[in-house]
Order: sequence, then C-alpha cells, then structure tokens
Amino acid sequence: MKKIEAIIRPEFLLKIKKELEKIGHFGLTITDVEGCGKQGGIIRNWRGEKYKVEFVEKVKLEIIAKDIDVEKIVKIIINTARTGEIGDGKIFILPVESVIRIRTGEEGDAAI
Amino acid sequence: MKKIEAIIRPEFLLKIKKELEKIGHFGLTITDVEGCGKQGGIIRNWRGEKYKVEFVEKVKLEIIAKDIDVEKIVKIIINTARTGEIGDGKIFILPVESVIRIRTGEEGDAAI
Amino acid sequence: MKKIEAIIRPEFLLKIKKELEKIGHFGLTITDVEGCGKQGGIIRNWRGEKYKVEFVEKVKLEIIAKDIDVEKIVKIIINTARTGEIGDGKIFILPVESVIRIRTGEEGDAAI
Amino acid sequence: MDIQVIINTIWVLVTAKLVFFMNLGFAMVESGFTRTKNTTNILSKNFIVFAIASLAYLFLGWGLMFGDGNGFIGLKGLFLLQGPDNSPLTGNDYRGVYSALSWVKVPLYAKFFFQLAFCGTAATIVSGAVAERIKYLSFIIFSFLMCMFIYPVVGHWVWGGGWLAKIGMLDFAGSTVVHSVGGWAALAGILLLGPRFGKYENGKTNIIPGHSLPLATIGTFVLWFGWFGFNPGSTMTADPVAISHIVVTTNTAAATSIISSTITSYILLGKPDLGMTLNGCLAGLVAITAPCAFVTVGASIFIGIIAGILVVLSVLFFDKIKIDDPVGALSVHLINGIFGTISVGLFAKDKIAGISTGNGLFYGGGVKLLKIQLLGVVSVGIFVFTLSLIFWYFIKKTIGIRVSLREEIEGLDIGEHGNIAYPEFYIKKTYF
Amino acid sequence: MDIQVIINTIWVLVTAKLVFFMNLGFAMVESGFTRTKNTTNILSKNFIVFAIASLAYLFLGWGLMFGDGNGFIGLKGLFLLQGPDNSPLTGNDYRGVYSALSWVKVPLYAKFFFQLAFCGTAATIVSGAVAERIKYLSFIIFSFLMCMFIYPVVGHWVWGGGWLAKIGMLDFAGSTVVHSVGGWAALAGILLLGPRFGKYENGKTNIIPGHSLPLATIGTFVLWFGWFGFNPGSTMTADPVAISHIVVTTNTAAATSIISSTITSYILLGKPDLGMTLNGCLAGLVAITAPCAFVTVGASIFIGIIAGILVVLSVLFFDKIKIDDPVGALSVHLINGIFGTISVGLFAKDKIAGISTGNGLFYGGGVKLLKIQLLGVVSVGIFVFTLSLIFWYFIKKTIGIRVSLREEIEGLDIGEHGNIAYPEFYIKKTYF
Amino acid sequence: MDIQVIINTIWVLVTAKLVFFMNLGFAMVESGFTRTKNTTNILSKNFIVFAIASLAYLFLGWGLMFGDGNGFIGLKGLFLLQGPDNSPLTGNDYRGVYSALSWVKVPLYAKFFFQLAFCGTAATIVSGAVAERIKYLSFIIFSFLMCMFIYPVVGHWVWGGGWLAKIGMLDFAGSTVVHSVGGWAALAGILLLGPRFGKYENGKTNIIPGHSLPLATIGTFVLWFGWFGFNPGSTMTADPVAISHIVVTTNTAAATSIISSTITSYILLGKPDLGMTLNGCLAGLVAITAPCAFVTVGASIFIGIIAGILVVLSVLFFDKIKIDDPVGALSVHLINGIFGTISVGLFAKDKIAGISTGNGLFYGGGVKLLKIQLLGVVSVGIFVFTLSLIFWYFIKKTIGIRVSLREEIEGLDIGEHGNIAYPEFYIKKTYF
Ligand SMILES: Nc1ncnc2c1ncn2[C@@H]1O[C@H](COP(=O)(O)OP(=O)(O)O)[C@@H](O)[C@H]1O
Ligand SMILES: Nc1ncnc2c1ncn2[C@@H]1O[C@H](COP(=O)(O)OP(=O)(O)O)[C@@H](O)[C@H]1O
Ligand SMILES: Nc1ncnc2c1ncn2[C@@H]1O[C@H](COP(=O)(O)OP(=O)(O)O)[C@@H](O)[C@H]1O
Repeated sequence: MKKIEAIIRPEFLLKIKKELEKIGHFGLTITDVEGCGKQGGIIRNWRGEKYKVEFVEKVKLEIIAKDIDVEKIVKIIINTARTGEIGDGKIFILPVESVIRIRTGEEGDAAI
Repeated sequence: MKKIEAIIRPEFLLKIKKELEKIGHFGLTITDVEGCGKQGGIIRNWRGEKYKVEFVEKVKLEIIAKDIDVEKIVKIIINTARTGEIGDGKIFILPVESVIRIRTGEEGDAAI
Repeated sequence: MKKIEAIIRPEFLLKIKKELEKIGHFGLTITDVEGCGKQGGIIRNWRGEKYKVEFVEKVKLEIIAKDIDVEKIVKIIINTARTGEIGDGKIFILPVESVIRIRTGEEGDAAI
Repeated sequence: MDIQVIINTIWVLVTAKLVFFMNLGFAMVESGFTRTKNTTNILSKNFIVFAIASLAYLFLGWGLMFGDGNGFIGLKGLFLLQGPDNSPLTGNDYRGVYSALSWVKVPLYAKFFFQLAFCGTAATIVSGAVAERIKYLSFIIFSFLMCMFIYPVVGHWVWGGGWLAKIGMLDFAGSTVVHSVGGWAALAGILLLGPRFGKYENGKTNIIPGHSLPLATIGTFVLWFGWFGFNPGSTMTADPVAISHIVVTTNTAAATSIISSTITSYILLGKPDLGMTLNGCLAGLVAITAPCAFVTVGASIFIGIIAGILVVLSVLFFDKIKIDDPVGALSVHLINGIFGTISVGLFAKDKIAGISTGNGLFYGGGVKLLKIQLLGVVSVGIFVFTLSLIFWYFIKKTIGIRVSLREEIEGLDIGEHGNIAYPEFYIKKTYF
Repeated sequence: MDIQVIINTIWVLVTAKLVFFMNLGFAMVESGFTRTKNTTNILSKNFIVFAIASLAYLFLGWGLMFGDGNGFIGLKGLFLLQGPDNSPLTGNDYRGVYSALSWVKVPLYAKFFFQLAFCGTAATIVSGAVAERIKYLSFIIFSFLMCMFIYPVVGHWVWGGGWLAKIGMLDFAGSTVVHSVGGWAALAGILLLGPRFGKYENGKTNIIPGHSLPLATIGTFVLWFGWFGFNPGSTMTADPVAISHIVVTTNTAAATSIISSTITSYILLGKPDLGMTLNGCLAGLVAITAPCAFVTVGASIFIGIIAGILVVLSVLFFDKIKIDDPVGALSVHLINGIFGTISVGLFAKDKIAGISTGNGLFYGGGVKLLKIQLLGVVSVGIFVFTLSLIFWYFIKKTIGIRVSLREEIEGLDIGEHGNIAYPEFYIKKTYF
Repeated sequence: MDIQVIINTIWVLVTAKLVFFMNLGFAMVESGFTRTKNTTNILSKNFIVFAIASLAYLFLGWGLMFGDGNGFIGLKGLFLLQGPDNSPLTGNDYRGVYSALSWVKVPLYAKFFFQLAFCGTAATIVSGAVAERIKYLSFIIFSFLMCMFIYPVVGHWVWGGGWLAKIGMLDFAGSTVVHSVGGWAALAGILLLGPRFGKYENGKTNIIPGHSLPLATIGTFVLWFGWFGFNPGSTMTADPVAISHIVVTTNTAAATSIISSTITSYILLGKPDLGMTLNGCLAGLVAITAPCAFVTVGASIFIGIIAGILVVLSVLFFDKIKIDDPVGALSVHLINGIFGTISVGLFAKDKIAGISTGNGLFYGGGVKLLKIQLLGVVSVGIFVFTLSLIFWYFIKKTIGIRVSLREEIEGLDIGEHGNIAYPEFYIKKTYF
C-alpha cells in the first residue's frame, strides 16, 4: 500500500474525484493548505496600496491505495490537474505499513 | 518509530485524547480535513432546494509513537472512535526515519 | 528523497521561509494544525469565567527534499524556530518513494 | 412658518433616512446570499449604487419624473432641480414646474431627498440578481442609466401626473414603481448575462448556497425596519390616521408572509429554511407596498400569506427555467411587486385610511380597478423590460457585461477589485 | 387635525420603530454569544418571533391587555382590535373599550404598534436563554402562548388598569412588564430543558464561548440605540421635558453600568472582559427601564453602577447552581428587571420629570412605594413562572421541547433547518 | 407647551440618537479595517468610549463648553449641569448660565444629550488611529481627559460663545470641532506610540489588510445614516428649509466623494478599491460637515470631489512618512476636517439656507471669511495637538501607552482581554 499525496489547484478537486470514481476508487481525504514554490505570491490591493501574499492556496489530496492502483491514480491526477502553467503542484508517494478500518477493524488492502 | 494517521469523526477527538493521556501519551497533532469514502455526502437545504455536500468533515490525528506503543494507541483509537456506522474513518501507519525536538535538539525516541 | 514535517510556532514561518530561500530551497507546503504535548492548553476568559483551550495553534511545514539537503534544512528549522520554551515543536522525517511534478510530469529529484 | 410644514418635513426626512438605510439592508442580504469570493464585489456595487443614483437623479432623473410635461415624461425644470418652485407653498399658492408634488407641504429639497431614496432602492434591487458574474463598471453604467431614465419615466407615469396616474392606477409606495421596475431591469440583465458558471450543468441544477446567514438576517431586519419609512413615509404628510394604519398593514403582511413562506418551505423540504423565511419577509413587504394605505389590516393578513407562498414557488420556478437569480430578487421584487399591485384591485376598500380609492373586486367594486392595475403592471413591464434590454445590450456590445470565466471561477473580488473580503479566514474552495 | 395628535403619533411611531429594531439587536447578541453550529437556529428563532408576536398580539393579546375588564384581564374588544374605539379622541370625548390607553392622543393603530413592539421584546428575551437545545417548533408555540396570554395578562395588571396599576405600582417602560416577564418565562424553560450537553460534567463547568464578538457588539449597540425608543417612547406623548429627561437617565445608567461591570470582571478575571461589558450595558438599560422617568440623573448613576455589579455576580451565580443560560438573559433581564423595579421604590423623586409618583425610600418617602414595588415583583414572578412552567410542561409532554442528543452535538442548524450559517468557512469542531 | 418646543425636542432627540448610532459605525469600520487578533480590543475600546464620554461630559465637559465664562473656557455651572437654566425658555426669558445655547428652544437635557453625542464622536475617532498597539487602560484615560478638557475647550471657542465664535468662525456641524479635534488628538497619539510592529521594515512598508470588508461596509453605511442626524440635527431647531437643504448637500458631497475616491484608487491601482470607496464616503461627509448649511448643492458637488481625491492621496502620504494609521482616520477626519472648514471660506453663499454668513471667496466675498477659517484651523490645531501630546506623554511616563511586543504579535485580544473575537473560526496566522 502507498500513500499518494498530491498538492493541486483547488478548482480541480471535484473533477479528480469524479475521474477516480470512474475507476472505482472512492476514498480520499483533503486538506486546505498553502504553498510556495516556483509560483510567486499573489498581488492584492488594500486601501490604495498593493501588497504581496507569499503563499498560494492549494488543496492537498491524500489517497491510500493498493500498490497496483498507484500508477492509475497518479495518471488521473496528472491528466486532470495539469494546466501547464507554473503552480500546478506535485505528487508525492510514501510507503504505508498498514491500514485499518475503524468501523470493522479490517486491516490491509481490505481496509482501503 | 511510526506515524499513526487516523481519520476520525470530530466528536471523538477529546475522548481519544483523554484515553491516550491515561496510558501516558501526550503528544499529538490534529488537522481539520474533509473526506469521502463509503459515506456519501450530506444533504443540506438552501432557499427552498436541497443540495449535496460531497465531502464530510473529519479530523486527522497524527501521532508519532515508539514502535512498541503503536498497537496500544491503535487499539485506543479503534475502541473510542467506533460507532459501527459508515464513516468511522481509518488508521494508516507510516514508517518514520527520525524525530527531533526543536526545543532541545533531542533525537529519536527521546524526542517523542 | 525525504519528507520533512515540522510542527512549529506560527510566528516563525516567514523567517524559516526566508532562510530556506537563502540556501536555494523554495518549495514548501504549510497547513494550519493544532497540537498538544508538553505544552498545556491556553487559558481564556468568557463572560466572567476562565476556561482552558486544550489545543495550541501550530503550523505544519512539509518539505520534500533531496537526501543531501535534509540535514541543512533541519538545521535551519531548528535554529530559526527555537525559543527554548516548551511548545517549540518537532521535526519528523519520513521516507518518500517518488515525486512527480504535475505540470511537466518530471519525476524524482528533478521534480522537487 | 406653518407648523404643518415643519411637522411634515420632519416626517418626510426621518422616513427618507430609513429608506436610505435600506441600502445597508440590501447590501447585507445580497452579500449574505452569495459567496465569499464575490463579497467585496457585491458590497462595492451596493455601496456605490446610491452615489450613482444620487447624481443621476439630481442631474436629470427628478426632472423627468416630476417636471411638468406630458403623460409620458417631465419636460420642465429637468436639470439639477433648477425649475422654479416655491415649495412648501401648496395649492393655489404654488408656483413652479413640479406641480405633481405641489400638494406636499414640505420644501423642495425634502421632496427630492425622499424621492431619491426610492430611486436608489430600485437600482439596488438589480445588484443582487446579476451578482457573481457582472462587470463592476457595466453595473455602474446600467445603474446610472436606470436612475436617469428608466425609473423616472415610470415614476412620471404613476406618481408624476402621467398617464397611469390619470387613468387611476394606484401604487401607494411603489410595488410597481420601485420593486417591479427593479425586477424587470434585473430580469433583462439576467437574460443577457446568462447563469453563473456551474449553476446548470448537464440538465442538473447545482445549488450555490450563500456564505453568511447572519449577514442575510441583519440585512432583512434592516430592510423590515426601513420599510417602516418606505410605506408610511409615502404619505409625505404626517397624517396620523393614515401613517398608523400603514404601519400596521405593513407589519402584518410581513408577519403572515414570514409564517407562510416558512411553512411552505417546511412542506417542500421537510425542514423550515431560514433563507426562505427571510425572502418571505421581503416578499410580504413588497406585496403590501402598493396596497398598504388602501386595504384593511384583515386584508393585509391574506396579502402576506399569498406573498409568502408565491415567493417560494417562484424561486423554484425560476431555477427550473434556468434563470439564475442568486438572491431571489425576481421572486421577491418582480413577482410580488406585480402581485402587490394587482392586490390593490382585489382588496382595496374605499377610504380605509382616508384616501378615496373606490373598492376592489372583493369589496364589491367590480373589476374596474383591477383592470387598471393590470394595465399598469403590463405597460410598465413592457416598457422597463424592453428599455433595459436595450441598455444592457448596448453595454454588452461596447464594454461587455460579463467577467471572464477564469475571473468568475477565481472570484470577482480578485478580478475586479484585487481585494478579498475576509483575508484572514480559511475559506473552503468552491469548484464552480 | 389636532396638532398634538400629529406630533404624538410621529413620536410614538418613530420610537416604536426603534423598539422594533431591537429585534435585530437581540438576534445579534444571542447569535454572537452562542456557537456557529446553532447560529441558523438562533437567527431563525429571533427572526420569526416577531412575526409570531405580531399575530398573537393582534388576535388576542392586545384585547386581553388593554380591553376594559376586571383587575386581572381585559374582557372587551378582545379579538383583532375590533372593540369600538374613537382614538385619538381622549378624556371625556373618548368612546371605546380600550380606556386604559384613552389618555394617549394617537390613533388606535399607533397605540397597537407601539405596544406590539414591547410584546415582541418580551418574547425574544426567552430565545437566548433556551438556545442551543430547544426545538424550533416548541419555541414557536411557547412564544405564541406567551404573547397571547402571559405577557398581556401581566401587562393588564400594570399598564392596562389592572390591580397592580390600582395599588400604585410604577413600572415606567417595563423592567417588570417586559424584562422580568421574559426572564421568568425563560427561567421556567431552562428548568424544564436542562443544561446543554457537556456544560456541567462531573461537577465541573465547561465554559462554552460564543462564536462572534463582532455580532454581539453590533447587537448591543443596536439595543442601546433601540432603548432610546423604548424608554422615552413610553411617554406615548411628546412631552419635551419628560422625554429629554428619560433619554439622559437612560444613557447615564447604561454608561455607569458599562464601567462597573467592566471593573468587576477585571477584578474577578484579571482582565476586562468584553462579553461582560456588553452584558453590563444591557443590565444598566434594563434596570433604568422602570425608573427612567421617576429618578434624577444622579440616581441613574447609582442604579447603573449597581446593575453592572449585579449582572456579573448573577452570571457566576447561575452557573454555580447549574442553570445554563447561554447568553446571560436571566442575569440581564430577570435580575436587573427585578432590581430596576425595586429601585423605583428606593430612588423615586416626586415629579422629577413631571409625573407625580411620591418619593422613594432614599428621598424620604418611606417604604410605602417600595412595598408596592416588591409586591408587584413577587406577584408577577409567581404568576409568570407558574404559567410558563405549565405551558412548557404541556409542550414537553406533547411534542417535546429538546432536540435529540445527536442533533445537539451536530448542531441544531443541521438538525432543525438542514442549513448551516457559514457554509464556506472552516469551523473548529467542538466536542460537546 | 409651546408647540415649537415640542417639535424641536423631537428633532433634536431623534437626530441625537442617529449621532449616537454612529458609535456602531465607528466600531465596525475600525474593526473591519484591522486584524482579527485585535478585534476584541477594538470593539472594547469603541464600545466603552461612549460610556467614558457620557461621564466625562456630564461631570465637567458640558460646563466647560457651554457654561458662561470668558473667551477660552466656560466658568459657570461647571459640574453635572448644575448651573441654573430655565430652558426651553429663550431670548429675554432665558435665565441661566448656559447662554451660548439659550437660543435653542428645547429643554436642557435635550441640549445636553445632543452635544454629548458629538463629544463621543470626537473621542471615538482616536480609537482607530491608535489601534492594534495601544493599551486599553491608556486609551480609556486619554478618552476621559479628551472628553473632559480638550473637546469642551475647543467647543467653547467655536460653539460656546468663545473667541473663535466672536471673530466669526463658521463650523456648522463640526468639521473642526469634532473631526479635526479627533484627528489632532489621534496624530499626537500615533507619534508617541510609533507604528505597529512590522509595518515599516528596512525602509519597506508592509501593508496590513483589515480582516472584514462586510464589517467595514456595515460601519460606513451606519455612519452615512448617522450623518443625516449629525449635520441637519445641528440646526437644533426644526427649520424645514435648512434641514432639507442640509440633507441634500450632505448626501451629495458623500456621493461625489465616493465616486472621486473610487476613480482615484482605480487610477493608482488599476482596480477600484472598496476600502478607498468607503474612506471616500467618510471623507466627503467630514468635509461637508462644516459647510453643509452654508453652501449650495452645486458647491457640495465640488467639495465632495475634492474630499475624495484628498483622502486617497493623504493615506498614501501618511504611509510614506511612516505615520501608521491603521484605519485612515487622519486622512478622513483630520485632513478633510481641515479642508471642510476651509471650504466654508471658499464656497459660502450668504443666506443659502437662511443663515447669514457672508460670501466666501468664490462667491465674491473676498478672503475675509477664508482668513478667519484658517485662523480657526491653525489655532485649534496647535491647541489640541499640544495638549494631546502632553496628555499622551503623561500617560506614557506613568502607566505606559504601548503593549509589549510579544502581546502585540500574539494580538491584543489575548493580552488585554484574555479573549478572542472568533474562537471557532480558523484564522490565518500573521507573521507580524
Ligand atoms: N519541495 C516541496 N515540498 C513541499 N511542497 C512543495 C514542494 N515543491 C512544491 N510544493 C508544493 O507544490 C505547489 C506548486 O509548486 P510550484 O513550484 O509553485 O509549481 P510547479 O509545481 O508547477 O512547479 C507549491 O505551492 C507547494 O505547495
Ligand atoms: N483510500 C483512502 N484514502 C484516504 N482517505 C480515505 C480512504 N478511504 C477512506 N478515507 C477517509 O476515511 C473516511 C471514512 O471513510 P468511509 O469509507 O466513509 O467510512 P468507513 O471508514 O466507515 O468505511 C473518509 O471520509 C476519508 O476521509
Ligand atoms: N508524539 C507526537 N506526535 C505528533 N505530534 C506531536 C507529538 N509530540 C509533539 N507533537 C507536536 O509538537 C507540538 C509541540 O510539542 P510540545 O510537547 O508541546 O513541546 P516541545 O516540542 O517543546 O516539547 C505539539 O503541539 C504537537 O503539535
């Protein structure tokens, strides 16, 4: 099992969710995050003056997936969330040692 | 050392914290997240019409624990956060390579 | 590649970011979290009475870094975020299996 | 000075101030009923619109509306209230070019400020209906044109001694003149703008909830409060019996409409919906605006009940036909403006508060008054809708009326103002 | 028409509008002082309650209160203000069944609307005290019964020519009639409802802070503003000396109460607490409500100081005896309503603003007036508390008064309305 | 009683209530324009300040301002309005020690309450300018001193029959007496306090946006509404022509200032900025405050336009010279208070609303009036600024005026009040 963490633009979240549903994957957890990277901050106005907000709003998607699904899911994210402009975000894959479903106590792949 | 990530119903957070304190574990970090899975979204009303909110509010608990404590902690979470209804959430266990306490610079188990 | 997760006091975030920029590291993701540990909660007032807030507001910094950068980054965080008082926070290092840049599809160190 | 002039002036100015205060009410209802990403934009529109109205009505609007002229427009004293006028003298002593209001015993500027507050209301109604996608500048231009031409012309017909006044149309405080006019102008705007991105997708309607019920509630209370200026103030004379009567009919219609809209939403949704309760209150107030001085308190009970049901069904109806009105302005102001105007023809009771009107259908007066009211509704509707379409179209073809899709998704606050309303709060991202 | 009638009517209506506006104040204080998960519910209650009051008071309340009758209730002209009444004629010219207000030189509907605004206030007080656990429908039913029976009967006793009026009880603007009545009804409700889940756990009190101090501050300012209608308006006559006097006593008591409550909270907590400053303001206003026309400005200074101390101690006291009042309504309205009524017996100075009252204890009048005031406080307390208990009990046994525990934990907004107040904001989860 | 007294009293009290209500406006503008971490503190300051003003002005301020005395201060009837005074009698019938207001036909307490509301406004202006770093107690003490000494003395000069009144300085509703006085006192405070931590760093200005545009918009609308009490109420007499005139000049200047500030910000930033639109509205209102009764509606158009441009440039200027004014109070109240006072010397038209003033420069009156106005501006400026500096300095050297750096970073809400404004919302952390 792997944990896929994707930092994406917020507006693509719903589309990704729908694409994942199509391949039968339903479980995911999202967190509001802010990030910085190549993409600089955003310029805003305030009572006559401009200022820069250093961090850009992103959404973090966390998906625990069976090893064999990882590639498919990554592909879906890349295809759906890419605009080609700086700030599209990144995907990280981390190893997971075990997964437990609280409701039933099931463990491993069955719990995903 | 392991990282225990538990996605739970928000209302159980305080109980879990108290149970963990009983076994002498105090350190934890929580994040507000939203999730989807088997549990469908929530139906709400708005000016005469119904709509579905796709994501359900959950809390993510992150606990870094010594290897020998992991099982105890997982058990506590399962026992405290289980209602038996869909949406109870999941626990993921990830490997951790090292832990450092910023205040003292201590590393490893001593830093937990 | 490693994932560095640091739980820090919010007021140090901007300083850390600037220090990291000095060594040429720009990418990071932040999340608002709350934590508990050695640091007790905070006492507040409400209409004539005192109460305790169990969780203290912290910021979680997530940085994916090449193996060789990890030590430098950790040092910067420790040096910048330490006050010596309880509540300075912790750093966790987790293994990462792969990293992908959504915009280009680049993988591995190139994507960081 | 004549003591009656002093008292009337106080009454007219105090009620005008309450009507002015309704701008705050509209700003809060409309921002509460829309999304955070467009809050700065809506506040900006609802704030600047009274400034725009003040200038447009001062420069020309007042003159077109109350200047002596023909049945269709005023022709004298058009600009900047410059016509001769010796108010507060009245009757035979009056010398001036604003004779339609020569019966009102207050100075000219008091008349002007009171009428300006009404003009501003008509303009602010449009703001909510076209929210979350219209360009700021385009809204400003339309508002200016509306306050300078559209509203004053209709106002002339009904209140300025024009042709509808002459055939006996009754619209005491403006169910038609203010609310329907605002509603028709809004409808024309919505049709040319189209729905918000994501609202109607593949035959499905996505509900887009507003971001703050406390703001919407503040707004509705302020509007209800302001209506106690709007309706009784429209006497423009401190007539104790009339103003007391109007206060009670106004409040009673609001009360029954609140209850009936709440029950209707309860039946439809299984739960009582605060958004509908608030819209219900406004619906009752709009509906009682035309008849408030012409009907009994008993009749106001029924007018309110009907208004409350109408507004709920109307909101659902507009969504069904894919007319995207984020705040329910059409259901509140257009539909209930029409209903209120018609209800005069149904419920009017001669001299109930001292004003002679003849009886409506339900009081044995036959359909005479009803027909006149219907004629008023239809002719105003055609005129305002057509002229508004032309104005909107003209704006669309020149500077455009709709922001870019990218701007709409990111929010108009950033795109139009470079600003966000709540920079320190974590806001959930919306996906359309 | 008699110029005095015109002026009085303007005064009565303008002040009545300010009292109406207090509904916004209550809605904001009460939602600001409670949690986000119940905000829609509280707004809904505080919004609909004036509609309920409008209907209940119109249908029967007014008649019971002001209809001619015996010392306990009105018996004539009970329903829908249908009794004969030739207001604004007064004195010997008056012909009608509402003779308790026959001295007021305004039309009947002006009297009605003014009194209705007061009735609505009494009902809205209950809303905050029972907040965060009561069923929406049960609150609506109780409010209806309260405005139809409880409030009007007490009102009849004191203001409608009933037995307390006859023995000389003085309650100028309603410390007892409005505020204590609301307070007693709320206390009965709290006792039958029990505390909110999690408030008192294993002998420990969990403090549950409100979600928005800006809303609470808006509310308190609006209430303070509204009180400038409430107290001076209760003259129901534009008597320049009296109304000027009342405005100043009212404001002064509010000011000293703000200071004394802030200092008291500072002493207790080590820091000045805004929540207590706000409650202190309301406490001073409630306390000065009965005596505002009967005491000197100097006395109002002391009444305010005492009110501000009382409210802080009272909040702590109710928490100690596990009476869970989320917004401090009992401390503000009940305790200070009682104190204000009693203070008339202590501080009254004959004819200070033109009304003959006799002197209170501190001005050499002995305990005569004080005893009457106490009798009023006690008898109203017993009556309202008992009848409210019965009504609440009856509702509890039929449709129930408390939402399910699950609903309470999730929030009444979802459970009762299927709605949330701030759908786009991230809200911290509460664990009780 | 004299009917004119009754009517005047109603007018004075109703407008005074509107001015009182401006406290809500200031509280919302100032909290909306600052950060969440200091919201409780700002609300606390703006709430308690009217209580402080009420007591300071009652105890001594009124007497210093309106008591008979010399050209510089009142000397009779100083404390607690205890001087003999037989208002509402006027002219030859007047017997008393407050003869500067003996022409006003209302009871003493009505005069007092109206003037108190103005005094409170001057004090509340300071709150925003010193926000986010001042100690709560220090602000309270300064406000007390200001309402007891600084404001009343200037008030005596201009409105209390003092030396500026005698040489003919004209300040109808207080561009100088209220707004500039508030502004100068604020400037002195800012200079002794220094800028907020992080505002000016290494020669760079960090912009610190306010936390809620809806609150700021509520506040500005409430202030605009309140100004319809502030300016026309300053007649203190229900003179129909004058009050109607003033309402229109006031509104027109606000309208043009809104437009000109919006356009100016649009030119500078490339986008129209709501914060500047709101400040622009207030700027226009402040500027028209002195001349509202002395200039034509046409002139008010120009006064508004200039005010709107001035306020934008002034905000930028103060930031450039590192004077940190979180809400723009100096630009609105000080700069435009000065401009408004001077504009009387430029635009005054004799008897335009019935008051004889002589003509200003642009109406052929030469520079006579202009010079007097300038003298007034300068002398008030020197007096208020110096005395305020002394008071602030005295407070600084005793209890201190600034919170600790740690407290400032964490927020004054926690440090000063142990409270936060929005305990359930996730708030973004600020790093300075
Ligand atoms: N090394 C990193 N560690 C953690 N998060 C990162 C890292 N690099 C980028 N991110 C996240 O990805 C987002 C997008 O990265 P950015 O460099 O702006 O654009 P792009 O991914 O198109 O190169 C950032 O806002 C940040 O949240
Ligand atoms: N594969 C997954 N990856 C990440 N998060 C998941 C995954 N599956 C479930 N979750 C999280 O767990 C929560 C509960 O899951 P759900 O399937 O609704 O109920 P249950 O755990 O009872 O089967 C979800 O809301 C989501 O936050
Ligand atoms: N075992 C742990 N697992 C997860 N987070 C932890 C753990 N221990 C500490 N933390 C996080 O680190 C923060 C600081 O820890 P704390 O014990 O209060 O102070 P210190 O790090 O100075 O010893 C906590 O608020 C919490 O967010």
